[in-house]
Amino acid sequence: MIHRISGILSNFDNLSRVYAVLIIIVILGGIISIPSMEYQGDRLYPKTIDRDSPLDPYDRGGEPFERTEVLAEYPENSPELGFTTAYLTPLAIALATTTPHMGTTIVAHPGGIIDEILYVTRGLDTVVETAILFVAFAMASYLYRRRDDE
Amino acid sequence: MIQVFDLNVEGRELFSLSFGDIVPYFSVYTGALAAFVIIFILIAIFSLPERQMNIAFGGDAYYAKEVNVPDMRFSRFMAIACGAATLGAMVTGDIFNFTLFAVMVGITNIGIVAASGNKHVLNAAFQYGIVAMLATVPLFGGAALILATTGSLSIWVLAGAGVVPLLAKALLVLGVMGEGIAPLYIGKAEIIRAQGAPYVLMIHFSSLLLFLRVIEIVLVI
Amino acid sequence: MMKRFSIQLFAIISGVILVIASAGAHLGIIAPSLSAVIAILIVPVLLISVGLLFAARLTDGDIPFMGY
Amino acid sequence: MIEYILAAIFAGLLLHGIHRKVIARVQGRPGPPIWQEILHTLKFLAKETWIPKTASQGVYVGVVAISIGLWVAAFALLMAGESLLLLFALYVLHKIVEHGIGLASGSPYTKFGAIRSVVSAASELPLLSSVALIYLITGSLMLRDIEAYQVINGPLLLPALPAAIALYMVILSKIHYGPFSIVEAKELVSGYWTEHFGVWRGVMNAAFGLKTFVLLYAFVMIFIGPVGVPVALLLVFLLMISLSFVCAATPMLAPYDSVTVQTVTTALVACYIIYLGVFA
Repeated sequence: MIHRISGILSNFDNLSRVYAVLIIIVILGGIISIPSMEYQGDRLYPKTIDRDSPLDPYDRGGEPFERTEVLAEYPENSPELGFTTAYLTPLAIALATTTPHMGTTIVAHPGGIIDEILYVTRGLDTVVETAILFVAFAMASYLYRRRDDE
Repeated sequence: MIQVFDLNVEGRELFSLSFGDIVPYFSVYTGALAAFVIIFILIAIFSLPERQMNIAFGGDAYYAKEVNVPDMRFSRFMAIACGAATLGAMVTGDIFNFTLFAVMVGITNIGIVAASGNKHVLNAAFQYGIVAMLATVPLFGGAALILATTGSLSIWVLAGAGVVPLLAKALLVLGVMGEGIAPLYIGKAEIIRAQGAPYVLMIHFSSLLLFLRVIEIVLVI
Repeated sequence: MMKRFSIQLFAIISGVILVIASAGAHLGIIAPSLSAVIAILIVPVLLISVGLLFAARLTDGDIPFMGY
Repeated sequence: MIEYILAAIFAGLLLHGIHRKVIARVQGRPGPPIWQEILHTLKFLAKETWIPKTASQGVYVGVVAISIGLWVAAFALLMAGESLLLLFALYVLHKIVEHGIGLASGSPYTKFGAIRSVVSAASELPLLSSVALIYLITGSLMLRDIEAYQVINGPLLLPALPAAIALYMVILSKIHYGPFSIVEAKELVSGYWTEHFGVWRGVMNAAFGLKTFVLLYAFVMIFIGPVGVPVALLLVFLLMISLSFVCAATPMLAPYDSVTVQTVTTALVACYIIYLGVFA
């Protein structure tokens, strides 16, 4: 019995599988406990979510800008300049008008949610995030250049 | 309101630095850990890597592998970055900041072994990289849950209040396990066959320290 | 290379510091925590240099490198 | 301070000697004299000392210094009654020492010892669960508070029995010749410290003697309470003999099996903690 378990654990090809099973167990246990949690939104941006909007989870509500001070090179290309949705690509606009369940994915990751909410007061976080990107970039460029050498 | 240092978990407060919403602090516990990190960063900076002994197949001969200098420089850079990230994770007083540093440790760990040419090592590093990416979900998810249920991410505010749900704590621990100790080290052991003692040592070192810090956080909040 | 003299110096200085630190802690001149920190930092120096001193008559204090 | 440290090192080395003697007697051999390990250490200190040419010099020497510094720190912590969590941290950092010693020299034997030490990092986990359980029961992790609690409520040994078992497993996995000591199995010559000789070996012997003493003394301190130094030393001695009996009667497990056994122990204690936390 012990031997069989250790046989599975010793193969690192199973690594991601073992880890995924652990996460699934915790999350299944966690889903049961969700009703006991309370939402405390004091420090988050106030927002009223309009469930009918095509941009549902990303439509932050609030006063929309009517006019911005930003000068655009080609104003005709960005008719919604100043809105949070100013930069939707044609594909994103098409998605947004057809279904309320798809949109940009910036907040699809839990980290993205915190970022979006808390950037104002948390300078160190932005520094660390940039550092992570920098490290990733350094690794990528190193690997790429090494391939060139060989 | 209960303070962090009234909790009898980690000893007296030595020093704290207010830095916007993020207040890093040293207690006896985190101070000792931070001192160790600094010692290991110094070792990584000043120590040259070892030369592994290899046995020539089919005979009694053995030879020492040579150290490839550009690869060594890259590993050293990554090891120092890893040490810096670990130091940040040790002293920070904020949960989201801690998770960010943990992610940085995870990515630099892969960077350290990226210089290795050994196929098995790179294979294991690939598997480990997948787990490290997976692990960001529970890690940030735990932080997001804490923010949503308590309205705060600061360890100072959360200390002793007992309002953080068990799920968030479990997710945090699981996330650090993924970033640092890939479950039971099955991937780690292979990764660590790579050459370069002070740098490879840093992989192990950073994940153990992350684990120690997350235990302190989970006990305090 | 470390010569015998400098090893002796290290051993004596670290030993004296350690004795002073513990005596000071006993007499109440030095804070116990400070004495503990000094002990943690200096004890490795003391033990290694005393050991090298024992071994010094074999190599005249040098730490040569063993070649493979 | 220094006088206590030296005394503790000698006590720890004496315990190692007793350990070897008891194992030998259980297995029907005469065994070495009990002061053998002290002689060993002194002998190593007087031997010719080198640094191997292939080694990473900084790590090779630095890690030896760190190992002795680490356990002096742990000993100081016990004397000051500081945080149990910090003792746990130092214990975990000892893993780095094993690993660093193994990696530093470039020899394949020590490398394998180091890799096994990484694999068996699960041996730290039982200590974590026992720390958590003690925190749940006493509400404090300061050793002095734990002692004060035991003065009022009696020894923790019975209420925290799973924690005691977990800590016992932890000590067992660090002791020489035990069922879990895969890092220094004989197929790896001496495991991770094969390539450290002379003064380095002597200092490491001293550090490991101190480690054994600190771990056993911490066990007595945490689970029996303040009983005075002579009784505590007697209890440490009895504990060591019980450990020796276990070591003498069990074979060494295969590396991954040893990890699995330790993980399962942790999981069981964790289940008990969750049970306590939720229902009690």
